[in-house]
Amino acid sequence: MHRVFEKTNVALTSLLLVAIVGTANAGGPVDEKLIIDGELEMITRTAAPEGHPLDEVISGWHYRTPETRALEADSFQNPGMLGVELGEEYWNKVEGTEGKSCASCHNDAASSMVGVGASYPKWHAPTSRPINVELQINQCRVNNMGAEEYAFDKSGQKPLTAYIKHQSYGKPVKLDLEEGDMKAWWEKGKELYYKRTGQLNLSCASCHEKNNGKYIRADHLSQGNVNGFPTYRLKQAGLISTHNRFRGCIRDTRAEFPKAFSDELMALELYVTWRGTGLSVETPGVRQ
Amino acid sequence: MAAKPRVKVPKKASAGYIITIKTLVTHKMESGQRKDKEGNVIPRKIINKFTCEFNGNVVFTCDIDPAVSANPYLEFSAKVMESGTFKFIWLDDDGTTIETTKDIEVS
Amino acid sequence: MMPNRCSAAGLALSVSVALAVVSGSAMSDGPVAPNDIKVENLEIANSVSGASGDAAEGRKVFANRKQGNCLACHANSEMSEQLFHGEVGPTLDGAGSRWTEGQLRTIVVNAKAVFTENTVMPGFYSLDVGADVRESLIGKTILTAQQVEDVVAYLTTLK
Amino acid sequence: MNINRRNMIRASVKMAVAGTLGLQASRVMASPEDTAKALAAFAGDATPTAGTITLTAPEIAENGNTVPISISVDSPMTEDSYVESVTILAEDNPNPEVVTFHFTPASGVARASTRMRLAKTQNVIAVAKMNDGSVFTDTRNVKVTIGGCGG
Repeated sequence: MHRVFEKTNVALTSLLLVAIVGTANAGGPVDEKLIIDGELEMITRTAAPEGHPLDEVISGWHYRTPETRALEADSFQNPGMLGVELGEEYWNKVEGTEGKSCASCHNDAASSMVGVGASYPKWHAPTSRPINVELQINQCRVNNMGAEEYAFDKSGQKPLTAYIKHQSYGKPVKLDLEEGDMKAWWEKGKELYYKRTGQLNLSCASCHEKNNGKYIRADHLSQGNVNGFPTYRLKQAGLISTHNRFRGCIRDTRAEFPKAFSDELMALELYVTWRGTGLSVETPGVRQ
Repeated sequence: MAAKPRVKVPKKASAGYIITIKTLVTHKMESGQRKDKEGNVIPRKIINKFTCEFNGNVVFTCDIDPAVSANPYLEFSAKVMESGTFKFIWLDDDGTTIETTKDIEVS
Repeated sequence: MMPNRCSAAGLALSVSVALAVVSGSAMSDGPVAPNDIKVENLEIANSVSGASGDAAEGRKVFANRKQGNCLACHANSEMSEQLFHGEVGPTLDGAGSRWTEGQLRTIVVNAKAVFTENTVMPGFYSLDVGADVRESLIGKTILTAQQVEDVVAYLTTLK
Repeated sequence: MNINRRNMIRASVKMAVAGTLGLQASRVMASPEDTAKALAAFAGDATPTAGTITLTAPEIAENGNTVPISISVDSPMTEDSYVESVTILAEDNPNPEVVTFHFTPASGVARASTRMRLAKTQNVIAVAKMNDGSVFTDTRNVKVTIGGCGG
């Protein structure tokens, strides 16, 4: 808007039009850098990997308002950090028949978990499918701790996932598609990304590939990358998991949505994470 | 399990310097205006007061209404003349408090 | 099977409106089912509800986020009292001059018939929808036939 | 008398609004009485004047559940001259009261930030009360966004 008022030579009619339309004028991502606490520079724009439909991969941070961007740039003000700190308590919490916590085997997450958040979903040979950090935690809980699985989005699942991913803060996302059947799952995820669903007949690509950078009402469409998840959403005032967000989007097309951790959503997570290859892990990101 | 309050105070400062203090606590700040699935009003439960003391003297307080966001964030300043301890107290509607302290070395 | 999307009262209203309005687009006995609609030269010539549209009602449907939600994607200067107009689709300023009534009707009913399969614009009176439609919405259209006519009547006023 | 005072306060708030927002001040306030009451409860008999206090709020709040705001008041913050309190009011929320900051000379400067809820696009009003009883105000209009998907 400010830019508009500076251009005094703009014809009055177009000036009025822009004023009426409000924010929906300046499309595209902002040209700024995300430097956490003035120290840690995040990779928020990078060349797309081979086979990617877009030239450049851009973090959702670039599509948010100055105030929301500032919340993420200050690690103290970032309210998602409350979740990360809670996650550290779960990391150290002894549970299950074996009398162990995560820390009992993995010690200090600051060294043992570096890179984990940047490389999941990973191929999991015992179950012959890709698993994400949430499912890896559950594997550990059942097989090594003698504890029960966390139910989707319940108990320590979101904070502990955020805590583990946060140990890769700033590290670029890089998946290994060579292991197992990862490529077949990638293909399946891609198919789902372009599948139009619901009464509104929209796919992920309808908004996040074809129209990213544009406003849908007041909502500035991003590329839909997941490098900041679990992310703090101002709307819910809490951490939101990747699968919760997927389900929310699919629901908004007025479709039935798949179960969390189903084959469909695991394939989609694998594919969408790959689309964000090279972006820094921002967990916990801050979004609208 | 709940996260501990987050408080940011510089560890050291020169006498007479004005420092910035940031605080963030986990709290739903249930406004008393929302309804549950059955249509019943969810009772109000918020942090209604915050106090910051330094060496026993009040520096800054605030009265908080339900319009303050969940996980309340407060940022304010203090002029430090001597070394000592900041004490922070959040008062919940149910009478419980969240408390924490931070030391500062002033030279 | 024709989806029953018009309540008896709504149908009665449509008919009475049809009777009251003597002139206007060709009248029929009631709404045309989505699958029975004929598009010729990008136009749907006749009212899909069998009645004329009400531009004032159409303006409400256009803005309503649970109905047309047209502002989500389209800017519209005529609706300047509403904040935040989307930009996924083109501005609708002058839409009533750029398109005929029959073309506007086709675009609202099923934009794919005008803009190809690739358009992201939903078909507001079409059963050619996406996969896995929410169970409660199967066989239902986003707008009723009369709402389509009302929106079309409103769009024709955007000169 | 009481009514006159409220009218005066309302008029001065509107003037302050007009000062910062120009034409937008003419829009109808949804709960001017409640806001005036809250303001009177805070300011007492004093008439708020524009200036001295600065309210910083986003032009567009990406989500009404979490809107960052800051206030800053020009004051030496000495024992003789300091800001006692600053209250924040949101005139189109269910209740106008948001938060009241209480300062002391030990605050050093009268500055504070928090995050607030806004039910919809509206004016946010900040009012400062000095230790000599004078009262200052500032207003910002914050547009609260509307999401794209109707669901």
